[in-house]
Amino acid sequence: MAFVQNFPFFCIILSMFSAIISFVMNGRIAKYIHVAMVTAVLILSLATLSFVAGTGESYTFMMGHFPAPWGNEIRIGELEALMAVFFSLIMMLSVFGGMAHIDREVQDSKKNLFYILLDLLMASLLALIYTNDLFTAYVFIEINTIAACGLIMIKKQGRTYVSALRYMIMSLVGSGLFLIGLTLLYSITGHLLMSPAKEALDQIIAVHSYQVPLMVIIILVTVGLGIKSGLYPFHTWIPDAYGYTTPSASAILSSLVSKGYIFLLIKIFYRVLGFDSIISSHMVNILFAFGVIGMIMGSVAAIKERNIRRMTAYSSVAQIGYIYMGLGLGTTAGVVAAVFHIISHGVMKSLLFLSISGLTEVSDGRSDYLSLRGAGLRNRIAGAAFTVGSLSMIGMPLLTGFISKYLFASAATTAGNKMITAWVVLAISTVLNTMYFMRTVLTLYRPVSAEVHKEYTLEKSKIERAAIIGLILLNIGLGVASQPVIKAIEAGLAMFG
Amino acid sequence: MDINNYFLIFPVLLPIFAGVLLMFLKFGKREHMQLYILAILIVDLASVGWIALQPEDTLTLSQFFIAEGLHVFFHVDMLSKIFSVLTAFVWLMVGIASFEYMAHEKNEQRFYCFYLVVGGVLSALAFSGNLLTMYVFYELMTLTSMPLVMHNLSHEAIMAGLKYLFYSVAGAFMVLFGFFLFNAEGRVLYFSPGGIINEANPPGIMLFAVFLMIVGFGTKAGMFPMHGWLPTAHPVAPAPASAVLSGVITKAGVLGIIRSVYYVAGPDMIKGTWVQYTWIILSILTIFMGSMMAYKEKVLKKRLAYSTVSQVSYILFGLSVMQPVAFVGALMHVIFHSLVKNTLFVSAGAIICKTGKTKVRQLVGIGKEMPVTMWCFTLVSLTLVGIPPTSAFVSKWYLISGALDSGVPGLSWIGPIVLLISALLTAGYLLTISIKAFLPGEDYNYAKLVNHEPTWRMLMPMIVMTALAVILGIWPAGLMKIFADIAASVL
Amino acid sequence: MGSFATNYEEIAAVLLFVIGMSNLVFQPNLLKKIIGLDIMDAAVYLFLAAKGYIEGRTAPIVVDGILDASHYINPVPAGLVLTGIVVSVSVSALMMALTVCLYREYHTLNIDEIMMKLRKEED
Amino acid sequence: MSKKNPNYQNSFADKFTRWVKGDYDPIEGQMEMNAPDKEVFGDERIRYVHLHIVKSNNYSERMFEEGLAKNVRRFTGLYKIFGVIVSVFIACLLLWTVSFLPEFGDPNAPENNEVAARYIEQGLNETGAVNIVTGMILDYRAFDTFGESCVLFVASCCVLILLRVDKDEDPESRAIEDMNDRHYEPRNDTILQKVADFLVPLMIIFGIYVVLNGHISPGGGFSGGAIIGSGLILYLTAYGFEKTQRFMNEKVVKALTVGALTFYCFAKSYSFYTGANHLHSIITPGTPGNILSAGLIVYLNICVGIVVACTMYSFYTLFRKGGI
Repeated sequence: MAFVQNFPFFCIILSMFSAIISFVMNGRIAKYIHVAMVTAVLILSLATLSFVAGTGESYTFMMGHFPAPWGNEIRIGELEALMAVFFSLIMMLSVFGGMAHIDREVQDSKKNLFYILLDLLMASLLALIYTNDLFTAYVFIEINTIAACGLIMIKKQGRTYVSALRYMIMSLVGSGLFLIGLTLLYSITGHLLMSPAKEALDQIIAVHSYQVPLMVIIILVTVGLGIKSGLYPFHTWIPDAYGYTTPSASAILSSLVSKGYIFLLIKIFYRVLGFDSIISSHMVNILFAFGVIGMIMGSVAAIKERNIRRMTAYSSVAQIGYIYMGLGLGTTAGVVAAVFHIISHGVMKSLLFLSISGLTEVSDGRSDYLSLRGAGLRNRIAGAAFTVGSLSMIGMPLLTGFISKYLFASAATTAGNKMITAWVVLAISTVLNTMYFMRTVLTLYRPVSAEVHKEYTLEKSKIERAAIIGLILLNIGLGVASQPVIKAIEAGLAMFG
Repeated sequence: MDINNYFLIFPVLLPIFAGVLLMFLKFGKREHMQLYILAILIVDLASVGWIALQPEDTLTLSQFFIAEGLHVFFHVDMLSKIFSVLTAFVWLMVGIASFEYMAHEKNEQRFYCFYLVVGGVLSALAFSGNLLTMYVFYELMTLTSMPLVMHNLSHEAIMAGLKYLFYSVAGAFMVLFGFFLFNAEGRVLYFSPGGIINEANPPGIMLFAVFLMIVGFGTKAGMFPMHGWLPTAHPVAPAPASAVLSGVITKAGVLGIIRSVYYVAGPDMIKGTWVQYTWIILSILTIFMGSMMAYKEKVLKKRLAYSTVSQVSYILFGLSVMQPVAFVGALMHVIFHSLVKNTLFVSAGAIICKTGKTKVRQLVGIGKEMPVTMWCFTLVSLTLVGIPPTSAFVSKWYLISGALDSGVPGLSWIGPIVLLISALLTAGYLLTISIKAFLPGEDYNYAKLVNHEPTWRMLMPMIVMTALAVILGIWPAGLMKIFADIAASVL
Repeated sequence: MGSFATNYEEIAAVLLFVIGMSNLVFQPNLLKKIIGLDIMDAAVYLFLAAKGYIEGRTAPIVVDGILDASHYINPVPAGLVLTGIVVSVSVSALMMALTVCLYREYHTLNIDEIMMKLRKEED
Repeated sequence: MSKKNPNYQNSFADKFTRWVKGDYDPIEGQMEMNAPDKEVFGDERIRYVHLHIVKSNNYSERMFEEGLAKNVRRFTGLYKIFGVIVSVFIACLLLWTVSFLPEFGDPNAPENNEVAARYIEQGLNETGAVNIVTGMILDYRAFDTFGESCVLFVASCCVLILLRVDKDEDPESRAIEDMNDRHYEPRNDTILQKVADFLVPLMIIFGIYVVLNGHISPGGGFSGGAIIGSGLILYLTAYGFEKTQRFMNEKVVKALTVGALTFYCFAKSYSFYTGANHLHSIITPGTPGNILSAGLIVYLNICVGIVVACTMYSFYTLFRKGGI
């Protein structure tokens, strides 16, 4: 067993250990520990990715002395490694991009707790990516939920308490459904690890026994994870949760937390339930319908919204609709598009949230259109970042949003009767995106005379600017050279099967 | 793959980088910035000219893949040479003329950086060798030319810019639909003369795809259902912006239609189908409606905008009848109309920035105040109306004769009639201005006559373009030979 | 429909689960929400325990060295329950803390009133 | 001529002609940017914001409140019906499912498969734990258990964020906390103190017993830790904070938690690493039945017990006075 194959395990343990050790540190040291941890995780995941891409096949890693059906396991394939790289990268950039705000908005005595939450979030995301065991997935879903709730209410205002509470309620319902579905699955297969459970399920499907429980399990697991990731009818917590916390937290929440659940759902589809049974149970059509409705309704809500942060939050409702639409197409190309959109939406949305914080702080803290006039002229780099993010959202060529839209549309060409629907909805939602994002960009560049907002302090935090520029470059890079990423996604999905 | 092929992207990247650089540069004096821009534009024109002088079909650049199936592919053929040279030339001319005009506007530096970027994107559009590359740069052109429209960020300007943006995005998505419908049929859309599909009685879905592409590109060309942005965008945009908008950017839509119909779908596929008939009917409608609107319009620039709507539809009509002679006429009208309309807009800009008059009725006696400008105006108006032996006469002659023996039932007769009517209307709405301008009548008091003539920097481009329009009309043989070759290759 | 009559533990667990979940979602009172959450989790544990039980066998603790699978019940559900209990404890503690903070902020436990006050303070 | 009639303006014909002319189009209405046509600056802008955003007009506020209340009432009415429907639906779905599940107590149900069999048959030899459940959760499936103690840890972090009152917060809330504390803290309640004198040692000793025998008899780290924690809470209730904080203050809690978790982390990483790489592990099951047997399990139980006890105690103190 090559030493590189230990790296994913090292990543998980490292992030957990840094969380534990930060409990007795003060905020500054906790920050350094977190930064070092994320950097190490990034490097290790890159090494893992190159290793797995080199060997071209996935492998499982025993957590303990006992093999598959008895002991815990994690499974490493190319897609998992890619996701780990991407998650750690976005985590790093988001934390850098909001560093000054964290220092300002989080009490000094609670900074180390904030970074503990971030560390545990990283650990749970990695575990959700890598796990090969359904009950481990449940435990780390809970860690993820609680840490995300902590991130939401870190500012300690009434608003954030309420949004954290609503978030908790929705995601507790989601995890309850997921857990009961897990229990049913265990009671008909007798396995908790993914691969043996899949074998048992294949036998069950072969002999056509337990058809009703299987269908209900599919429904429960999908709905549970859908609720937790903010699929359309269950999206009500999203705008509050993303809209009022500190920028790094909203960037991480919108671009990582919900995506972790979606990735877990994809993994369960492929590795446990089997994509064919998902298709035969018509779950894909339901996902497709909800995704399509979400795309439209999210954009409509965003158009009605006058607060820029809530508007961006609503647009992530629409984007999650995109992802589920891609899943619902029921083809491999659709899943590839969905996974790529997970990545590109993470890149775009973290950029948007970080730049919004830079824009509001030069318009005396208000985030409504009237106050945001000319903010792009007052804080040039944030304005440029928001513009790039919006153009990418609209799907302007040479930016990453265009690639994912293109992938969705070309995946729809092979989706039979869903083709026309997918295209029409893509077009409509693109025009709607254009409406509200362009409107905002123009508002940002509306000139206002000097006597308004003459008293603002432009944060000259170098590290934030560096992170924002890095995200912009990431947008452009993914838009220009997305070939290797797509190849890696396809290879990883092939490894799933 | 020799080095010349990489030289192909030089005229694309140079203006784009120069424009982006201009965003960050600080110039002590305005003249320095103008020199910088002038140098860039001249180098751009020179490089495009060098490319145009290379032999046919030698320059190809196919290294770049954005993603799976997203192949950025540049290929130069005769059509792209013509469009790129036209673009670069007009860009240089209007750029020179705009120096004086923009001196009266705020943030001219921002204007010029977007101006340069759009120039580069347009030459990329001309060089693009497959539909996807074309779509990519078409979108880029829309988004980069929007700041030109709403340069002075007043409420109306922003509304106009948004309207322009939405119309163009909707059109671009129609094009993308057509593209994907072709993909669903399993076609790879690399341009080849005469079309890559080009089969008689194709499946209806592909006809629908072609129709979507026509309407989508027709948005930029101001074809009837999607023409709404033109009259809104032109009056609020600064004069140089509206000049290039109606002079060149509408022609980008025409180029798109030529590419998608004659180089992708193939004329044989469309000839005699409902697509062709609808297209002809739409273009005829646009011609007539545009001239009527222009005739009724009171604001000068809006009148010019409506005239653009109708004149560009001449071109679309010539393309839609699928007949070599008409095709030649259409291409010639592209050149002529571009020159003429740029001159008209530049002179209108001169009038606006010198006297501040925008309404038509204010222009009484303006000919006495700025004679050279108005002489150019009058000459190009005559040209556009099509008085023999001027240029538009030649193109319209070709259009009409081509339409007549195209043999499209019914429409082959209605079209020419509408063309003639619209020519009369053109005379009505353009020449009246000149007449009023030069013969103000007795009650005009010559006492308070002041000379508002702009300086040579604004006059020189006008004169050059006017002379070119007239000369090309008198000796069109060289151009015509080239166009005839293209027509022979595609039809 | 064979095992509907015999699976009364599972039936009770399912009913409790639904009761708890509807309390968690639809109760306006925060404390009752938390109670519903606990009921929901307890129902899942009851379900697991019922899954683990096997007729006429003893708890999985080795007595006088009998190492025969036919002598003990299934230990896996018991372990899952042990793990799950701690999760639910932490979650309900967190919800309690949120409730306390909200009460300090708005002096009410009714989520609707809290939302009303919130909308008023943001408009 | 239809222009005669007075409401020709934005009649359909007018709209159509204006659309054809291009100076009207349907989506333009959507493009308003929530901003007045003319710029408003300075005091004027302040007033604008005041009118349009603050909305501090008394009458309008009252109306707003009433309307909101009506909305909420109507909404809750619908919400109740909706809730009942959804719950009934889920209940029927799950009951329908249950009726298809294997029978209760069926020895050859799918879940009683080789996995459970091996846990029972090999568990004693492989882990050395007489209590098979403990052996399973702390050796076979130890990763879950580690994650679960991390759940406890992150929950306590969140509660700390929410409830701990800090020096850098405003003093009056601090004062309020102390006042509440004095108000709720029973000073020198004799009965309570006597009972506590009697009970607390018993509880703590029993908790330690349960922790230490986690792998031999029923029990384990979590139950024992909970017992110890409740003992501490009883002591605190009886004797107040001054006495308790002599041996159980924030430093101690933090040190214990971090120490326990760190040991847990390192021990488990060692066994995971050796197990995954098929290296020889120095941890031996030992002789089953002894206290010091079953390899790491007893130490892990101790760690878990410490963590749980500290967490329970700190939950109590945080809820009570906002500080450990």
